[in-house]
Amino acid sequence: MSWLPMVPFALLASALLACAWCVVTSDDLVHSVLWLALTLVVTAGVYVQLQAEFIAAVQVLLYAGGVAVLMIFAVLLTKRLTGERIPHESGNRVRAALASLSVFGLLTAFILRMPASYAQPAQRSATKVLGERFLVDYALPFEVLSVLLVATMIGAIVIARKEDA
Amino acid sequence: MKSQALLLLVVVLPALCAGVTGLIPYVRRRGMLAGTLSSLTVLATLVMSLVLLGRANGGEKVIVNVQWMPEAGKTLAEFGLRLDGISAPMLVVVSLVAAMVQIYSLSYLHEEPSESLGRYFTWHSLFVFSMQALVVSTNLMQLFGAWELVGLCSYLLIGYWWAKPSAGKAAVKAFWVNKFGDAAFLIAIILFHAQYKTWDIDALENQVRVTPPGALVVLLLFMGVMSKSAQFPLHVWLPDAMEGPTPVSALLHAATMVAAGVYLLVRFFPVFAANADALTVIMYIGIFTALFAALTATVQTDVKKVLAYSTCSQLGYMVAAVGAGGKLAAYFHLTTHAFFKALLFLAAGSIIHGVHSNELPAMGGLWKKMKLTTVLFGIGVLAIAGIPGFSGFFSKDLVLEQLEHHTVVWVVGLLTAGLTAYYMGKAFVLAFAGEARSDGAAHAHESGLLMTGPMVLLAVLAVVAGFFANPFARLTHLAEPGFHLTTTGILALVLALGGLGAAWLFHGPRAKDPAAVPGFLAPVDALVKAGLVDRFYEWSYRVVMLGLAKIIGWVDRYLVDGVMNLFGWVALEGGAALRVVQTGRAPDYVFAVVVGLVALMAWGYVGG
Amino acid sequence: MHLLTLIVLAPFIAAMVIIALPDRARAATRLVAITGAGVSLAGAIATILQYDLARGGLQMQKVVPLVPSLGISYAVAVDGWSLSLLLLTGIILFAGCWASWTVKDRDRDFYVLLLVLSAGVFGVFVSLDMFVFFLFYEIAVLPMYLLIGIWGSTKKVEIQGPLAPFLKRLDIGGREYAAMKLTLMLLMGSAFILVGILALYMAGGGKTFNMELLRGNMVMSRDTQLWVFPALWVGFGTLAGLFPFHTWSPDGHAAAPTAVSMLHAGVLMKLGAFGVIRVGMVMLPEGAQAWALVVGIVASINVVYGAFSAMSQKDLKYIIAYSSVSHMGVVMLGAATLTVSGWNGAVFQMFAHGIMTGAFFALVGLIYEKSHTRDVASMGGFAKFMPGISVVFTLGCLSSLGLPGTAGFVAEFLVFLGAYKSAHGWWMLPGILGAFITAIYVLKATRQIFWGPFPEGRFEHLEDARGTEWVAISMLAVCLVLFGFWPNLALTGVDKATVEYLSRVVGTSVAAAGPALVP
Amino acid sequence: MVPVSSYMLLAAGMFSMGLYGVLTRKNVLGILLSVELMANAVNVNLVAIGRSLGDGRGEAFALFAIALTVAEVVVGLAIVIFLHRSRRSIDVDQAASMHG
Repeated sequence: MSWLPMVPFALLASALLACAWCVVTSDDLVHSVLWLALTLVVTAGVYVQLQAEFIAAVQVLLYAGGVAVLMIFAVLLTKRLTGERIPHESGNRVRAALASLSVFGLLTAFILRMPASYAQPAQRSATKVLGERFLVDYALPFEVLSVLLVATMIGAIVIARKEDA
Repeated sequence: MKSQALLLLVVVLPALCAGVTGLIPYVRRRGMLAGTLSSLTVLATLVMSLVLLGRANGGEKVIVNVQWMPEAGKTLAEFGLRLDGISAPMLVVVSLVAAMVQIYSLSYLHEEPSESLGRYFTWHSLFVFSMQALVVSTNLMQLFGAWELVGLCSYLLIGYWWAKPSAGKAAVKAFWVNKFGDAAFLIAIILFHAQYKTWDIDALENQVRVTPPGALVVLLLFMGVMSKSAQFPLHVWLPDAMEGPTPVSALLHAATMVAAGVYLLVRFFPVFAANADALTVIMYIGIFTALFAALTATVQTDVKKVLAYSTCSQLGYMVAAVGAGGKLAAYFHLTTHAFFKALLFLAAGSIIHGVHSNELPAMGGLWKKMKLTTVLFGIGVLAIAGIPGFSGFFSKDLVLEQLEHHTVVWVVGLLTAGLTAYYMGKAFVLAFAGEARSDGAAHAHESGLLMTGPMVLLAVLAVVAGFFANPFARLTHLAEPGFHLTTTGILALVLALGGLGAAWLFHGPRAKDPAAVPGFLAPVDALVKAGLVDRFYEWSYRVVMLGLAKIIGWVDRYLVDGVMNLFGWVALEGGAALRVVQTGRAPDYVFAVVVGLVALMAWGYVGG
Repeated sequence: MHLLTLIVLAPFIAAMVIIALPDRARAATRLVAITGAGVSLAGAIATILQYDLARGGLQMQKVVPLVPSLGISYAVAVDGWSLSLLLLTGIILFAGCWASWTVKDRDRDFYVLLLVLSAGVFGVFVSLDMFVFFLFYEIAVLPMYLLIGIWGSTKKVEIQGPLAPFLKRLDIGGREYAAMKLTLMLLMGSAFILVGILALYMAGGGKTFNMELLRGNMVMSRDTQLWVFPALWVGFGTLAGLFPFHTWSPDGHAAAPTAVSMLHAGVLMKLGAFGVIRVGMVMLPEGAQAWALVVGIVASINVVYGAFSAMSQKDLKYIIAYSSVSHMGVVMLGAATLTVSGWNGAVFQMFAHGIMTGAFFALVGLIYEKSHTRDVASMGGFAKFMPGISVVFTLGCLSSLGLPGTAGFVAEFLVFLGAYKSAHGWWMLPGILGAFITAIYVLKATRQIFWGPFPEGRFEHLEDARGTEWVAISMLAVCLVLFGFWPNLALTGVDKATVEYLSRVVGTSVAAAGPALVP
Repeated sequence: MVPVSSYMLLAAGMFSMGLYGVLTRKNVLGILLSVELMANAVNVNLVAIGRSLGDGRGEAFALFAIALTVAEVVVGLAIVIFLHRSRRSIDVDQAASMHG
């Protein structure tokens, strides 16, 4: 019954791709952002299936929650200010389709040439392993990352701040 | 004190003095202080040199060497001190004349600004250092180093009055000509090392006996001598060098520096003697220079120019003597010449100081105003003319005797002796006899004690030095002179008297126009005025060197660099053509990236 | 702290400190820069004192792996050559910091770039790892673009000649042009170098970039060496002013500000020559031997051609720049001889010429600052108001024409001696001819500038060097004389390294037979 | 079991769609959304391969990537706001000042 585990995956995957498609084609930016949020949530589902629960949680909380909300804000803010909707540029569609299709084709070719491998069943809690990784091997990058995030926040504030404020 | 230490002090003390007078502003700005310091130093050097001369006379020989440059862990070049019979007399000559000249300068240049005087004495000390380092050299390499340094001092001192364009030109010309000769010298040094692996005097002497050097090497070495000792055709810088202050001409361009070439010939005589052909060439060049310079001197009107060409001519004698194998004669003549020529220059300086002019036709009747100077100059003239009893008689006779075996050279030598007496007599008569021919001459005055004192000492030496021929020969181990009156001596004496007589006849008070060039010398006058040698150098500098420079400069700017710039132009134009591709829109750039990515992936897929 | 690392880092740290300084801290900026340079100079001297001359070879080695999988490591050490070159860089950097005292606009940025550049130079001289070597090399070369482009001077050149219609657009003589030309040509050189270095790396099996380790396991056929060597020669040679790729040098040096010219002509050009010998010749013995004739001929052209070009110039900076091209030719000539004297001379010439040309550019900067002209023909009688400058300038000229008693003589003499003893003895002649032509043009220039009557009224406020201006030029002048009379200070170490490296190139030991002289 | 290659195919698809979006969107925000999509695809890859290796390295990297993406979004949005304020538009075609 080797095909049985494929079923939930196939469902998730098709949902994911459909959402992604809507993200890039939706006319209304607000819709796009919502579709993106959905995409991210479905991706979290994929992570769960991969037994990477911690990442799934982060994905939902940080990404789908934080980022999507931020995006919505931005979209609404700019829309309110300009009051116009920027249309797609249709002239580039063929070119874009060709480019992305050829990238996809080549990636697929590479992937299919790979030897088959499977996700290993979790012997220990994947989250525990992850924690060890972070606090032992990657302690320094982890700390650097936090510095980076602070810098990003300060930078963002500086950039977006009103000149006279 | 030990001889090594003394020897070191003789060399180093003047250098230290130069450092003090040159680098300490307090001393440099007080010219008289610097001059006193410098004179005292060189007097100390003189005393030490005399002590060393005494020790060398007692048979002491000192050789010390330290490494100067390494090669492959061994010594390539050395710096050393050498005291023997050859270097000791030269040490004394150099420090003696230098001391006299420096003391003389204190008075002669007392009107100069203090600052410049500090510079003057610094260069003087530097010169004494370089010259002593040259004299005590243990090897060819060190000798070359010091050789170029004395050339530098000559350049600096000729250019002492740098604001005068003619002085600047003369200084630079002296340096260029010397550098030309030194380039040949340098090649010779390299060839010597390639052949013998050594530059040491003793080692070279031993080796050339086994394998004599080629004529080319010896003549290249001789070219260095030619430029330094003003041998034809590299003599052109010496007359111009008279642009420097007169004491400088006395020390550098008469007594010591120009004699360095002859010193080299004597010092390395075995090397030159090892190639007979080269030696013959050297003799002919020497005697030609002697005649040529003497002839030129006969038509000069500038007293310093007369003396300069006379120096040239006397150096020609010395070189010819070496060429004929008479190294002792050359060296002895060098010594006596140093005394009487320095004396002549200093006396000439005294005249110039009194008259404020170099021109002989503007003088006359100075006997009444400057009696002491007249006597001193007269002693110099008699010495250089070779009148018995004066030092020049002995040394010149030795030289001429050496030439006896080469008839033509001998005849030319005798002729030159007559000419020498003539032009020196002419200069003497024009300056001192008759009536004053200008205001300057009418208001001339005798010089002070600081100037006459050194001259008197030199005059004494110019008289008595000749009697030391035999001790000199014993000291230097060159050869026994066996002095005796020969046919050559009598002939030379007759010619000299004839020359003096002719001078009195044509230029004495009785002559119609004392300053005019007598008829038989008219062709010489015309040739000298044409200045062919100088014009040749002028041509080779202006046309050949500057022309080549211009061509190469043009080629570099417009062809070599032009091609480089053409690439730049192509890039600019090409860039302008490609500019349309750059739309500035982010999606276009992303697309370009994707195209590249796809291409890379495709290549990776096919290749991998 | 490891001494060599300290030398490399000191200027870099100084640069970082200067960045952190407030904008108007003029004195502090200079103080920090001079301290940084001083630490490096002191470090260089300390290195010389610590180096065991009797033992020779590579000493004070330190290896820190950076990318072990590619064999890249921070590997530094000194040998007898790098001792002198470190000292040279230290002296020139220190003098250059003093000579830049009067830089006015954006002086902080200027000092930062200058110091970073110097850190790169120090790095090159001590690096054993070719990757790091190349990295430092680029660090040393690239800031030049900004230094010339921002602080340089512009002097338009009239364009004539066959290519004029094409060249009109290029703004020849402008500082942007000079900066661009210099950078592009040197980068072209870098491309060649990179190819050469990668070829060496691959020949060593791709295991290490360390030159000492590579020597043991490198297998490169003669045919490969025959094309790798010219790549390195042209690549490094471009920086050393190799004909016909020297044309960046006159324009670049003329446009660059004083301290930059000093560092560039004084030190950076030596990087090129050092690279040719240390990487090109020592790593590729067969290539070096096969190409020696060509290298020597091109070097001979450099010497004579550079000298004649210098003679034809009217702008003082161009004269000095072309004389650098000529003198670097002497270095390459010495390298091509493949003899002990020649190599000793080449390395010593790097040192001597570095000091000399550093002094020259410092002096030219001073003269220009006071007289506002670089046109030699319009000058005259300057000795009246600048006696000190005129003496040091003359001293530089004397070293340039190879007068004994100055460092220039020792170097040129050794090269000429080596040239005669090499397989092609006639190489000596262009060398000596070059020295003679040098005598002609430097003395002509000296006479024109300093001697003769002073043109009254044309120059106002002409004055001698004062205060801080003295530091740079007097330091360099002392070095010129000191190393001229006592060349063994540097030459003993140089000789030691030469014997070792040259033995590798010629395949047999070149050390003299018999007991070695204890220095 | 689901083979890793399936996840990678899924990621490839998502990535290509994101790319399509980047190339077609005129709106800066739209481009940002598409870039997010691409980043997400990369994360899927990281986690999937990380799981197949089983030592937690892939997941760690994915987490880093997420954090970095967040930072990127923040800065990107700030730029959008700034752009909008200074030019009154967020049309990339009007932000073509890179054109020399």
